[in-house]
Amino acid sequence: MTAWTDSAGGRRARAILTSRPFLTLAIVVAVWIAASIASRGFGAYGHLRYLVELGAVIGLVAAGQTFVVIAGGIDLSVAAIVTVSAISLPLLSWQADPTGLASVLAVVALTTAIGVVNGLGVALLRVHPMIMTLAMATFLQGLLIIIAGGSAVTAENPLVHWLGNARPAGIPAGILLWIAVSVLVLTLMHATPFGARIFAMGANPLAASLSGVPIISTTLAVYGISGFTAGLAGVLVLGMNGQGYVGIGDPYLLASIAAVVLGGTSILGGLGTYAGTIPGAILLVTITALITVVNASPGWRSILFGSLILGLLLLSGREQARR
Amino acid sequence: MSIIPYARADGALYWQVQARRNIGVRSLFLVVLAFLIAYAVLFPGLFTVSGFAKFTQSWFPLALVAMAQAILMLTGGISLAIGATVSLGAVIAATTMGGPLGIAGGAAAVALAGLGIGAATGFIVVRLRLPAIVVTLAGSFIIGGAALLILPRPGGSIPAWLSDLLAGDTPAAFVLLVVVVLLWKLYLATPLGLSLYAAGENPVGAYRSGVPVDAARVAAYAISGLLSTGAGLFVAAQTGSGDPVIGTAFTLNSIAAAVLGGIGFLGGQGTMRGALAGSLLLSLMISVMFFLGFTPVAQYVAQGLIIIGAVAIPQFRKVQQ
Amino acid sequence: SQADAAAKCIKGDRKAPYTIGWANIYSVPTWMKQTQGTIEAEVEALKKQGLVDKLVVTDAQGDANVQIQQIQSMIDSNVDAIILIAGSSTAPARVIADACAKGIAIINFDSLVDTDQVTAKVNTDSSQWGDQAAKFLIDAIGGKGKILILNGPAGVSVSDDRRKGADAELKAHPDVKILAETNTPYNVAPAQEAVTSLLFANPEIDGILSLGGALSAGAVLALDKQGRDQVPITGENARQFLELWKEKGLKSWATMQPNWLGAFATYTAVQALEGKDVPAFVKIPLPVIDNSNIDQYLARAKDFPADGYIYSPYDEELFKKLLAQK
Amino acid sequence: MAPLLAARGVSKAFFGNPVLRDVSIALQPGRVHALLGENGAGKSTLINLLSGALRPDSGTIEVDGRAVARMTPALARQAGIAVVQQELSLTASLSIAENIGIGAYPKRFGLVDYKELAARAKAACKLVGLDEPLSTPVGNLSLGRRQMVEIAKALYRRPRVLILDEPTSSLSATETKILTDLLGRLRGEGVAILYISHRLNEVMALCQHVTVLKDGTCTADRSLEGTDAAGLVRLMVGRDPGDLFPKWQPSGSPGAAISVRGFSAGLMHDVDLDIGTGEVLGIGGLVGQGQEDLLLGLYGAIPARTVSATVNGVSGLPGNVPKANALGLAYVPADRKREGLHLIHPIITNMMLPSLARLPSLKLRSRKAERQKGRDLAAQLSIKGDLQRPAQALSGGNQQKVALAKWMPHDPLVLLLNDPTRGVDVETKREIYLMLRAFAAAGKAVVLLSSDTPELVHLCDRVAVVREGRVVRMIERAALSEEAIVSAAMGAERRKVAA
Ligand SMILES: Nc1ncnc2c1ncn2[C@@H]1O[C@H](COP(=O)(O)OP(=O)(O)OP(=O)(O)O)[C@@H](O)[C@H]1O
Ligand SMILES: Nc1ncnc2c1ncn2[C@@H]1O[C@H](COP(=O)(O)OP(=O)(O)OP(=O)(O)O)[C@@H](O)[C@H]1O
Ligand SMILES: [Mg+2]
Ligand SMILES: [Mg+2]
Repeated sequence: MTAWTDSAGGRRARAILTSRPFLTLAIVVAVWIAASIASRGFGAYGHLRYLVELGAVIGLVAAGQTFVVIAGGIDLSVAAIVTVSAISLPLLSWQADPTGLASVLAVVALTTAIGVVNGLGVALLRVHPMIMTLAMATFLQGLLIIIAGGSAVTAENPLVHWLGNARPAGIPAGILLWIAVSVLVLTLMHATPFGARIFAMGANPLAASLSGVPIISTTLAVYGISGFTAGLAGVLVLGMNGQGYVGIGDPYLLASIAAVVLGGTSILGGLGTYAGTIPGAILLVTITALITVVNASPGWRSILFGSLILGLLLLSGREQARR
Repeated sequence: MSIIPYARADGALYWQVQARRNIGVRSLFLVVLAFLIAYAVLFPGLFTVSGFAKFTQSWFPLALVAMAQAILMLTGGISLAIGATVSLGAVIAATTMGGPLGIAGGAAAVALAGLGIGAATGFIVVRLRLPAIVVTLAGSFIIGGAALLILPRPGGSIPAWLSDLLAGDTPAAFVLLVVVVLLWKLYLATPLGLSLYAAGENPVGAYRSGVPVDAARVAAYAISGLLSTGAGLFVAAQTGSGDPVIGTAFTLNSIAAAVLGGIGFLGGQGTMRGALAGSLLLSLMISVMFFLGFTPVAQYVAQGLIIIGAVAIPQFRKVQQ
Repeated sequence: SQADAAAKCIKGDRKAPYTIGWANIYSVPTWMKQTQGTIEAEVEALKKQGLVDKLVVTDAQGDANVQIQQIQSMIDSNVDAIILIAGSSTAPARVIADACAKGIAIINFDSLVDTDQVTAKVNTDSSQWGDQAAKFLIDAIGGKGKILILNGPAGVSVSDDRRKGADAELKAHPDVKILAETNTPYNVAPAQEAVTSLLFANPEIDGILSLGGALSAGAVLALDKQGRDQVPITGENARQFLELWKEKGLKSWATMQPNWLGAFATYTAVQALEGKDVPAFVKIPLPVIDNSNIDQYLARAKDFPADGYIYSPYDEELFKKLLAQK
Repeated sequence: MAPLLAARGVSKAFFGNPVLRDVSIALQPGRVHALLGENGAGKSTLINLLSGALRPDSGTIEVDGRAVARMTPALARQAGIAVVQQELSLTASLSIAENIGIGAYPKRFGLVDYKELAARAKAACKLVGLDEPLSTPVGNLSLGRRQMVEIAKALYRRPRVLILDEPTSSLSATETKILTDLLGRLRGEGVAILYISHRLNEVMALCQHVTVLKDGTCTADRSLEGTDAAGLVRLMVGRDPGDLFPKWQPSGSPGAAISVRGFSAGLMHDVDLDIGTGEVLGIGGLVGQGQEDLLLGLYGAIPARTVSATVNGVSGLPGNVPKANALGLAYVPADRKREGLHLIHPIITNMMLPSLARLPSLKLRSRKAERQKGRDLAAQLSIKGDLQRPAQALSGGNQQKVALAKWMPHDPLVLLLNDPTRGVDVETKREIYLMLRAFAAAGKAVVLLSSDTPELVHLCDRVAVVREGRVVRMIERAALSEEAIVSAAMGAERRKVAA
């Protein structure tokens, strides 16, 4: 009963300290400290900064994925959307646009539209999200055959280059972008009626619909957001690598799902927060980097990677019981 | 308790229940049938023994992994490690069967590995209450890593006569599939097997009714592992060798087949016959599109449309009714 | 006459114009797309000569099992020749043997299958690739120093062969210390990520042995972004890498898996069907790009996709010469 | 004689909140034992302890006078204890027979003996009047039928002890009759029965002994002889009860809230209906005749057609839920767990959802205002405890209150209610009734679909009786009686006319 009598502030502090996002963050910090002791260079500021920058790509993809998963779906087309974004940006370049902003907007509008089509399939055709987005990924592969290599022009987009390489005030632009998106996403998720509808839809779509949640438009919005953030991630990854290529998005499908779940969002929908996905994304790139510097055969490295994820999941990943 | 009268036994119940289960997948059956007919028209050689044999051989491993995925999804689980487990089964088969263990020993090793991995995964997911999707994602790296340790590059061998037996010009794969399906029906007729549905859909209620919920779920993972390494063994026989990454694509395909077949994600929804039909559709689609002369771009687009269509059309029919 | 044709699998019962099947493993990557371009061009040329009437293309979407099924469909539809990039070095062996038994000409190129039941295999020598790359690098760092090795994906024969090919040279130079090795897909992003982490873990690096694809571009970008001096590096003919090479003024060496292997395989298939004897293995000499001829390649860069490969020029004369070698 | 099943001094707390404190209960053979208490008093928790679904923190469970160290559901079954939960333990995709036998299948060579199962399940079904084919998936059944399957499932186990948790709350009058007869016979066979219900007349008719829980402690354990309904309520709430039903007063004001002609939706077809402002319109009839579709169709939750329609002055049906809400319609579903609530979400989130669904998507929320509103609503409907807890931690009755409360900030003009007092204790029922009358008196409309006929009689201005998808009779206040409703529902008059 003591919990009731605590001050509101104390209760709040305790709630934060025992929350999944905080736990995931604590694990990240612990892994960083342990790894820096083992390998001096790992803990260098530059390296940690690089890890966070890499985490930004996963984090962006996982932002949309978090929305979709909380809304009770899943988006298996994010990898293909990242690739489409990175590949088609050079195709959508205009001479008249010296900043490159117009092309970026055009590409992101395209990927958002792709997401909305996913939403249409899920909401109107009532195709299961996994099937709809898998089919969308297949469509996009066909699209890529047509557009890939279509442009002989390297991506010389100033904005994209800036995003991938600039460090205003010593902070990589990609991280700044991620911070901005995170603030927006967290606000949208937890401080707007739209966010409340998504949680309701994910926890119990029937009850949500009977409570007046507009299921169709909310679904469209959710998948649209996922297309949007995956498109942004594509732009960022294009900037970081200087060149898009087919397959550039591939690593981000499972990574985005893993980041979401490691961050404590329930894969069954209705519960979770992007605040957990953020450390989840950083955790994933951290583990990957850790594995890279370990000298072992590919088989052992793979085993080590899997075991680490499993171990960390044990620390943070209990599913809440339902029903 | 004499007031509870004892009605005359009615032997038809089992078959009535079985017939009921077709209802949800009828339209998928129709779609599959249409593709089968199209295939037979495009390729009359299907009706020769070897034509039929080859056709079932390409379907068989996908059918097995679809079952492996479906049984998990029925309990409310899922596995992203199916592909890696198939690979592991293949490399174990290819490294043991030609050696001192022999065919029987190799097959036993494959089966044990499948059961063991499945049971371990099941234990972790069920008893430690961790989300299956990430546990099996981690598992896919561990299992895939083990496959790489056993066979760092494609190689190994399967005795030629076994390859010819399983994947030659006889419909052995079809016979095997029938056997597997019969075994599944048998399992589903045991109390533990039938508990799958209850454990998946309403675990709390099932537990209160005295159902061994955890045991049913762990058993499902073990069986799933067995089916996956079994598929690996078959792939090894079909190809005459082992490849440590041969199974990768089976993970997503198994999910696609199961969901296409009407298996739901929340557990307890769907039937194995649906999952099998889903896998058959995926397999048929490839051949039919080939004979229709589709270019790769058209193949991708058509494949997406067929998958969506097979799921959406029944929905439309439902709405219209 | 055709009846006693020497080439394997050829029975001499097939008449021009031929139907050619291309069993591709995955048609989306740019390398594949470029390769398909050379095949289509070759088919056009052969059509004009009345030798080919149709090209059937399949895409296994990266799945070796699907590729087997598609080759089976090609057999079922009785194509005259199959040209093949294998999704696994072992898996398609049996279905290929079936095709061979049916008298279908089979030309396997790029990713090869461990079987002799094919009309011909066409490829560069992966082992030689590794060997030459190692030689260059060891030379470039003066026979001693600390290096990183970047490999393609694990469990795949090509990357394994290239790595093994480098072994002899590396063993012969005990002063060359291998700091770390990685296995990643042949792509820029994963290579850049891995190399960046390795750079922080290993402050001193003298050279990078990069064994193919776009791995080298990733490594160069990683060095550049971390403000480190570029070091000698090996690579492949990816346009991005060649451009970075020039831009950063690298001392480098690259070879290639020429995309015209596809055209050549098509040509070879038709030659075999026409009753010509073709060697069981056509070894394509590795074209070398180094600081002496890099400009020639870059001069043609605009004809190639930005994320593609700048391959060496080819013509029918070259093909004839290759087929004539024993 | 030793009781067949007993709890001795059991206590149970959830996350430090005590739910049961030192409670004892003894079930004797041949006796129907009532367990009464307000919503959240701990009744379900107690039966969960008795049946092994939960383990007590202290105290013991005894079977035949012997303490059982670790009771589990499987052990309980072996001891002949069967529990009827509220359609909670069924699996929708399995057939009736498979559901009935689950956890206790007859076996032959290790396989389920379907022949034997069919025989035994059929026998159990017959007892409860279930005549659907045994192979029917339970998912295809209505709530009431599912409840009957649940009862059949308990009987199948040939119990010595039968525990029923609110078995009648979703049953029709006929089904309730079948059940009460059945329990009488079982009692005659020496079965010990524990019966939980909020319907006191049922308890009076059926039970011999009563245990009353209040806030987790036992406040009475005595014979029912010589007690009347008012006495029971006194035992439960600790003071003299008011009348359950508020005194009816006319409140109808001229004007139509909803008016439809030729309305069809789901099972309902060709219905003409006027719902006046200021009235409580009852919807009666046997379960499953299409009443629910009438509500859902008006609410825009299922497709509906009309020849003409006016809803709160706007012509045409709303067509979808957000539009219906905008027109001032609100709907409280019958199945609160599946359709009404987000069980995993905090109570306050549940309460705020309809309001949030209405606000512009990107307007910033004020958590403070929401908390205030939540506290007000909780006070208004006496929902106790921390509003940040998930709704699934509430007892069934309190969940029902939340399902109703969430519409209040909306200030709806028309309340469409689908069996809103199911599983609700008498005191709360009374509060709800008062609320509904006050609501009507304020010039708004209430459509009350109810399986509880007395409720319809005492509360409504008019009752529309539905049979086979049509409104077969509109009974005005003056003619309103239980007999009138039942006979219209059964189609008695038509037969009379025909004869
Ligand atoms: N698993 C649980 N976790 C937390 N609290 C619980 C849990 N189960 C029950 N409670 C709480 O215990 C109290 C008693 O619940 P219980 O279900 O036993 O009440 P009840 O008497 O059956 O009520 P009703 O008449 O509404 O069915 C309630 O306040 C409920 O919120
Ligand atoms: N996961 C859970 N978390 C918290 N409480 C739970 C949970 N599951 C069940 N409960 C509690 O267990 C008790 C028994 O569940 P049950 O659904 O039988 O409730 P009930 O009070 O009988 O409701 P109803 O009257 O609708 O049947 C309820 O009080 C419910 O609050
Ligand atoms: Mg209760
Ligand atoms: Mg209750």
